[in-house]
Amino acid sequence: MDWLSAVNLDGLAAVDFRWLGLVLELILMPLIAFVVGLGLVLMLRKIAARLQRRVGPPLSQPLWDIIKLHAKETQTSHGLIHEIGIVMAIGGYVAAVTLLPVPGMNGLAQQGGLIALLYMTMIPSLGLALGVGQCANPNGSIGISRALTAMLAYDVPLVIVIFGVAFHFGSLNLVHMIAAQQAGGIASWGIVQMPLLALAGLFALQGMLGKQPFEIYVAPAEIATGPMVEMGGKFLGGLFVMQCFQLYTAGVLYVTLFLGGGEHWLTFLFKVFVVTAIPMTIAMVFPRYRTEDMVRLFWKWPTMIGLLGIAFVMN
Amino acid sequence: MTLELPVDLLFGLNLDLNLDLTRVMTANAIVLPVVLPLLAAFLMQPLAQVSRLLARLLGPLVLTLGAWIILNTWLEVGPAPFSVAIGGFAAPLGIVFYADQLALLFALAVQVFTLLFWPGLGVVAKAEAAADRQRAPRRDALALLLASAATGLALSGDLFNIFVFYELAAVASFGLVCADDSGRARIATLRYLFISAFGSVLALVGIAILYLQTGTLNLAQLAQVAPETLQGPIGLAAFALLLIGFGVKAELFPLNAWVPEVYATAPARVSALLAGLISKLAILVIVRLLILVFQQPEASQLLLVLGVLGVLTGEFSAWRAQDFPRLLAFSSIGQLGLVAIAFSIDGTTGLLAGTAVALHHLIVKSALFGLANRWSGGLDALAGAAKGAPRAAGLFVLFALSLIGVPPLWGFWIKLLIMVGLVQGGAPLDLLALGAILLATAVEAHYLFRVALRLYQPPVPDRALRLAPPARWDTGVAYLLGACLVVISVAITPTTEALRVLAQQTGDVLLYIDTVFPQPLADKE
Amino acid sequence: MATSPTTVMDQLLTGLHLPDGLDAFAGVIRESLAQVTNSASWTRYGRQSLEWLIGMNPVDRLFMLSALTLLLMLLLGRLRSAGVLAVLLYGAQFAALLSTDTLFGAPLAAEVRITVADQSLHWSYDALSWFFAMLTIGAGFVTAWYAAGSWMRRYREAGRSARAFHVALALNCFGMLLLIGSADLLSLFLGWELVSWASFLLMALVGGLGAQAALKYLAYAISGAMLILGAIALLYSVGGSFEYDAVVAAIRGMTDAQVWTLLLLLGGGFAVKLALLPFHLWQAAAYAEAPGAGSVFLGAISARMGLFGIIVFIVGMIGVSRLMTLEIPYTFMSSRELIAWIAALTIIVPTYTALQQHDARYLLAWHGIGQGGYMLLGLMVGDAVGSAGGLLHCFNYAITQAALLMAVFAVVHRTGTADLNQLGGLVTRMPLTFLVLLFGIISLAGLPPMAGFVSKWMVYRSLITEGMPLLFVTAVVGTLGTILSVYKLIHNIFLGQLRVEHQEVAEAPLSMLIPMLGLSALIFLAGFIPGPALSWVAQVQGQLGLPVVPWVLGGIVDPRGGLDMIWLVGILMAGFGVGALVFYGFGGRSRRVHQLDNYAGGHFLTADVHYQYSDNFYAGLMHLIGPWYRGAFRWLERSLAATLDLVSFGAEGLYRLAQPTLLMLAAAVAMLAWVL
Amino acid sequence: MIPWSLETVSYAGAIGLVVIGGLGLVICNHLFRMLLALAMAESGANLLLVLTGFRDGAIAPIIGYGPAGAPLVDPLPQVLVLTAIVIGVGVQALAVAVLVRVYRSYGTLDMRDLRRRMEGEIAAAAGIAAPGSAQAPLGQRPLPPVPDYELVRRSAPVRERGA
Repeated sequence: MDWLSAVNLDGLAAVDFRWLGLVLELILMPLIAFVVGLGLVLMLRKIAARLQRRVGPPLSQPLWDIIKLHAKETQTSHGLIHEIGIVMAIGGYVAAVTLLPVPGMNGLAQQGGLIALLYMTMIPSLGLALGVGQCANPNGSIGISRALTAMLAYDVPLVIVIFGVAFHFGSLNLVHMIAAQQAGGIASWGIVQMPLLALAGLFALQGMLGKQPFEIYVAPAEIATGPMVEMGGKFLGGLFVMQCFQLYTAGVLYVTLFLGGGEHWLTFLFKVFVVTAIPMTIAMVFPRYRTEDMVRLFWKWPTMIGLLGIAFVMN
Repeated sequence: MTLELPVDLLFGLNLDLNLDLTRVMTANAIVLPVVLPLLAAFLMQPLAQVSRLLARLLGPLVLTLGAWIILNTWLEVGPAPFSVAIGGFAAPLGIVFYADQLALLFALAVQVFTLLFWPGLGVVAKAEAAADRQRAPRRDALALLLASAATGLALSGDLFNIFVFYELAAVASFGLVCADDSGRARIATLRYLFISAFGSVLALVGIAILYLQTGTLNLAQLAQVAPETLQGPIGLAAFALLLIGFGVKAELFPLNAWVPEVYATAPARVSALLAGLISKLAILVIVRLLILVFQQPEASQLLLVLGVLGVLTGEFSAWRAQDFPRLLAFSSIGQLGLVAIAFSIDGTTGLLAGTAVALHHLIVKSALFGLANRWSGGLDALAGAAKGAPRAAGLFVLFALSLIGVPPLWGFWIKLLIMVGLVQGGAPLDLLALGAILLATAVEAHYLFRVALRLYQPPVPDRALRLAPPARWDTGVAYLLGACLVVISVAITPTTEALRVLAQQTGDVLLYIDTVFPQPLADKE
Repeated sequence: MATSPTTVMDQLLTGLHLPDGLDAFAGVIRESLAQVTNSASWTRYGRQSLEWLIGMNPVDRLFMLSALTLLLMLLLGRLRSAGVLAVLLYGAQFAALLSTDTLFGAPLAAEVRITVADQSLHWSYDALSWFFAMLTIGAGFVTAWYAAGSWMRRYREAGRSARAFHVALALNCFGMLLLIGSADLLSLFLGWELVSWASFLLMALVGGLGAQAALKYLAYAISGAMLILGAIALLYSVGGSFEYDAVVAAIRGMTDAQVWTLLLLLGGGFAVKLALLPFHLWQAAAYAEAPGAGSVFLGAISARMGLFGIIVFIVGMIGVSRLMTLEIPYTFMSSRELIAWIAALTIIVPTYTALQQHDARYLLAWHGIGQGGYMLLGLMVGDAVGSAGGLLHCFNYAITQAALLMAVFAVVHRTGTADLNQLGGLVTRMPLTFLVLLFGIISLAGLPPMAGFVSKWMVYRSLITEGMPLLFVTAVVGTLGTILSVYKLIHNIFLGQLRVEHQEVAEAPLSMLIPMLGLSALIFLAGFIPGPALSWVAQVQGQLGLPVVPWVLGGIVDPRGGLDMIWLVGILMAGFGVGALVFYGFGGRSRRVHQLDNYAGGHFLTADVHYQYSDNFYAGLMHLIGPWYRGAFRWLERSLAATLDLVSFGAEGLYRLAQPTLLMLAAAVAMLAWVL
Repeated sequence: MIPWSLETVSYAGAIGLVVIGGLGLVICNHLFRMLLALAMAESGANLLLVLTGFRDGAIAPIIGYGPAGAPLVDPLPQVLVLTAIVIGVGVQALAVAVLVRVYRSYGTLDMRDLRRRMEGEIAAAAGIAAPGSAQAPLGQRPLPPVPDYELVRRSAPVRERGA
């Protein structure tokens, strides 16, 4: 065929020597993300507990939760799509975390980029939605309808932030962004250069995680009226795993965009935990938002702040 | 062998023909298609007393003969124009017939189309009521009269003669419209008559002004003296009055209030003749005047404005029409507006485009009225008509496509010609006309295909089509004309070339003068 | 005797310059006719005509095959095997297209040309034509296949004419091939009208609402065609010729005002077909109400002809750089931004209209309108990646929309309804159809790893690098709306509760499944390895004079952030592997339960309870944005129609005057006053 | 004798007749009055036509009438006007004939009334509802029905597998 002869093989050749390292990354990064994610979950639960004057769970509680759910005897499946949905939910985030550059491992991140990452994070939502839909429970479907509406809400400021950042750094490549920030010290960090966008990004992050006060679509407290209504056993366990990856993704993404990424693992993890902890702490004291109110909020303040931020970036 | 034919006709048309039958092929025979139908028209009543069959056959025979004579003359004499002085009196004193290709083409069209839409043809005799049988000779006589007058309009080279033929055609058409004795047709006829007669009065005033200014009514002589005598506003006023007079039959905008009423009440074939044929001949007269006598740009502008108004009002009104004949009537107004616009374009382009669009409309609209004979109800009643008559419905679609101007049909090339002509004109008025044509085309497509879709809809049970008697003949004629259209669309290049030659000949004023006065007029004076 | 009809034909066809090969063919025919009694000559005749077919100009061959398809469908369309024949013929057309080699080779002019009144109509194929012809014939091919079996049987049994359908489809293909091969303004208009009327035919085939929608389409289409005709007249008046060379020269010499006029005329005309705002109202109903397979064809490719026109004239001849210099008075916008914003609004408004639809066909048709906006937006950005994304989206969208509509009509074929409130749970009954729809919606929403992601990524990417934040946000918000509404689509049809009346529904018939599955595979492949499609797009860009996208097999190489879909899909698949490992590798075995074994707040569910959340699916969102649906465009349309009605009423009133001579006298007075 | 006065007055009178006739056509509603107005306008036109041949002090152009060499009026307009008069009379006679029959059928000669009746008859013949009964507004149906050919035939076996 003609097009075969015209195919440019340079791109492949460049990758050729590093494929082994990349495969290693592919295996290592989800593992690291999972462990860090477990830590983040633990931290959030601790914070919430302390704010509510409780002791909070022990160190290994998040892991035990997952193991317990997987080990349950009653595993109710509503069909193949129900299961595939969970697989997609986990898989999408696994793919997303491998696209995030961490200290020492950024080969795979070179292949992706900011937009690819953004859309990767939508795949778990779709997977979850499919899985819940298959359950034939209207409560679940209503939850999905709310979740997708919420996605519409927080993605607007998020894409504004993404535009601003990508335009500021002149690249979609996360590795380039980190390199640019680290080269100039703290003064060149995204949060210093683009404080408004960083603020909007924080909002978006909060919505994206589905944590207080925007957790109504997940409805963890009243499980019967949310998307989780038919999720039991390892279906829920899978979602717990997903949550670990989700927190990790959100934290690392924010660190990468605004806090100069990780010079080495210590500062990197510190930044990630701080980024995740601070908004969580603040948000915990707010009452819960209804979905419509959430949409209204996100389309108003973070969007405005974000647009203002873009205006400064593009001046 | 010599045949003496002293014909003393009613309206001051004194003919004393010395016909040498051995020379019947020559140019002089061209008067026969005018004279013979006239003669036959007057013979009709007495003949019907003798033999009804003969009377029925007389009209078609005469028209066939006329068509043959014209065709023969055309082939024998060739492309060059020629003129015939009636009764041997040379112009400018006598009456002349001027036959160039345009005139011959339309004279031929008159014979052919009158034959195709002959009132008595293809009507099942049994279905014909006794009263109808009584009326048949009268109706045939009127149709022959119409044919004769229309042929005369095409050929005549004298303004007053044209006026007489025009009036003759008017009278014949009045009679034909109310030939089938319905009350509504009579009312429509009366209204038509008032418009037409008042138009004639104005035309007569125009003729008087012309005569006052120039002292002649011979077109060739007028063409010679027009540049000196008819330049001012007086000349334009004469043209305006003549335009109003002849514009009545040409369905130009403010003079066409009769059109929807008459076509909705008259028999479909009469509508076909009036809309297809007579309107074209009236336009032909206006064009002759425009070329030969009134060469001021203002005159063309006048025609252009009327054309634009006609296109817009006609197509918009058709959009609201609720019955098929009236839809066709309004559409016909719009199309004639297009003809007027085309003829108002300068030079050969305009004549070419005008002739083409006139011929196109002649073919298409006549055929559509032929179909209306079958579908003469309201548009709603047409639902499902395609089931009973799939081919007729297909023909309707074909004609509609060509009217709209969809390539590769003939209608498209014509519209393109007009548009190119208008763009090359480039004046604001031209561009306005262009916009009007485009707008009107969009409207036209909408209403025509609203009808087409209705034809192909499943029939509505309680509004089933009240079937008219199966009009085989009319459908056959529509087939024939549809085939014509397709052939022309395929052979578009030769057709356009032929029409271009024709248009060049028509636009040549000197040729006209030289043909009518073989020696320069200066010698005579 | 024998020569006279020939000479007549020769005279008739003097304008038609036939290619040299055709004379040879005529000779063959004559010879064969002479030897028709000799049966041995038949094989020779067949061989010779085959030789002639192989030897002729490739573009002519393509046209001839397309015309042959039309002819054969006209003659044989009634036969049961006509569908199979059609598939073969479209396949032959595809082969003929590949043999033209105008994508990587030089442009090739057809030898067929028609001369009318000194104007020559001719055709020529280049990379752009190849690209669109590939889409057209491909769409025709899969549509014909889809319609060939069970679908057509049902269609026939309802008393519809199979021949009319086949002819309409073939005519559409033929018209499009002529249009995209046009090499001058006249052949362009010829093709344009042919396409318009052919799609009208396809829409109006079934009557009823389809016919109403078709009539509305016609009103829009003819208005658009008239705008184009006006533009052609303008170009002719400036350039004095209908040839493209002269047109290009003419445009170069035009004043800004003239270019603006041209832009409005051409843009308006093509926008109607592409269904850009505010000319979009006709499309959804017209496409959705067409007979199933026809809807697939129309949805996949028909509207792209408008984009083709915009590419040829506005992108190719006027050029984006010229557009940037055309300022709109009293604003900061240039005409390029104006068009880009129209494209962006075309993304947003129809997509969110789709969100409100309750009929799967309408939902997809509205999305079809919205997706057109992405293509135009990419082209208007005008850099290498953006324009490539716009062009690539034509391809990706075509396969996506075809697959989606096929899946929906397969459901309609089996269940008899496309009403999203009457379906549900079909995934257990029609799993393959579900798969096709799933692939389709992922691609339509622009999520990895399907084809739609690549082209949309490119458009976003160019919007970022060119610094167009608001357009970017608009485009992404459109995508989000797409995700919302396609989830509703798949949820309401395939997920949730299976209704009692659909318990026995079977999988779609094989004749419909094969093209569906083939397209799904193509959707995935085009996402996994976008290289081939990008190579076509790069050729098109080169030919149009646009910057060429730096493509590789897996996507795009760019120092400022490229895209390598092979890696991305690999990572995603690895992620799914990990997910499957986590889910299936650990813990207890899951047990399938009946769909009614479900949490219902303490109630017992029975089969007669409708326990499906489908109506007003995004109630919360609609609570918020519902009031924004004001139907402003419908209002605009209706007020235009009302204005037209009023004007017509006035015009008709002139013919309804009681005094017949009043206007006449008035005209006489007016004329004399003007004259004197 | 003032030469312009006679001619001018005559011309003005002729044109005035045409104008009066035209106005009469427009103003009158009675068909017979309209006919009279038409006749008046025609007389005006004829008068105008014959006036074009007028020459001051000339005599009738008859051979052997009057002194030889005396100026003759132009004979052509006189011929023409004869023709025009004949045509006019013919048209008017036809009009009267139709008018009488219209009166017999409808019992009125009022133009507006007759026009209304004509419209009514045309509409009735074509089966159109009287104007004014507006077409039903285009209702927004919630869902367009699926066309019949897409519908499942209940009689057919459902689990068919088509190739």
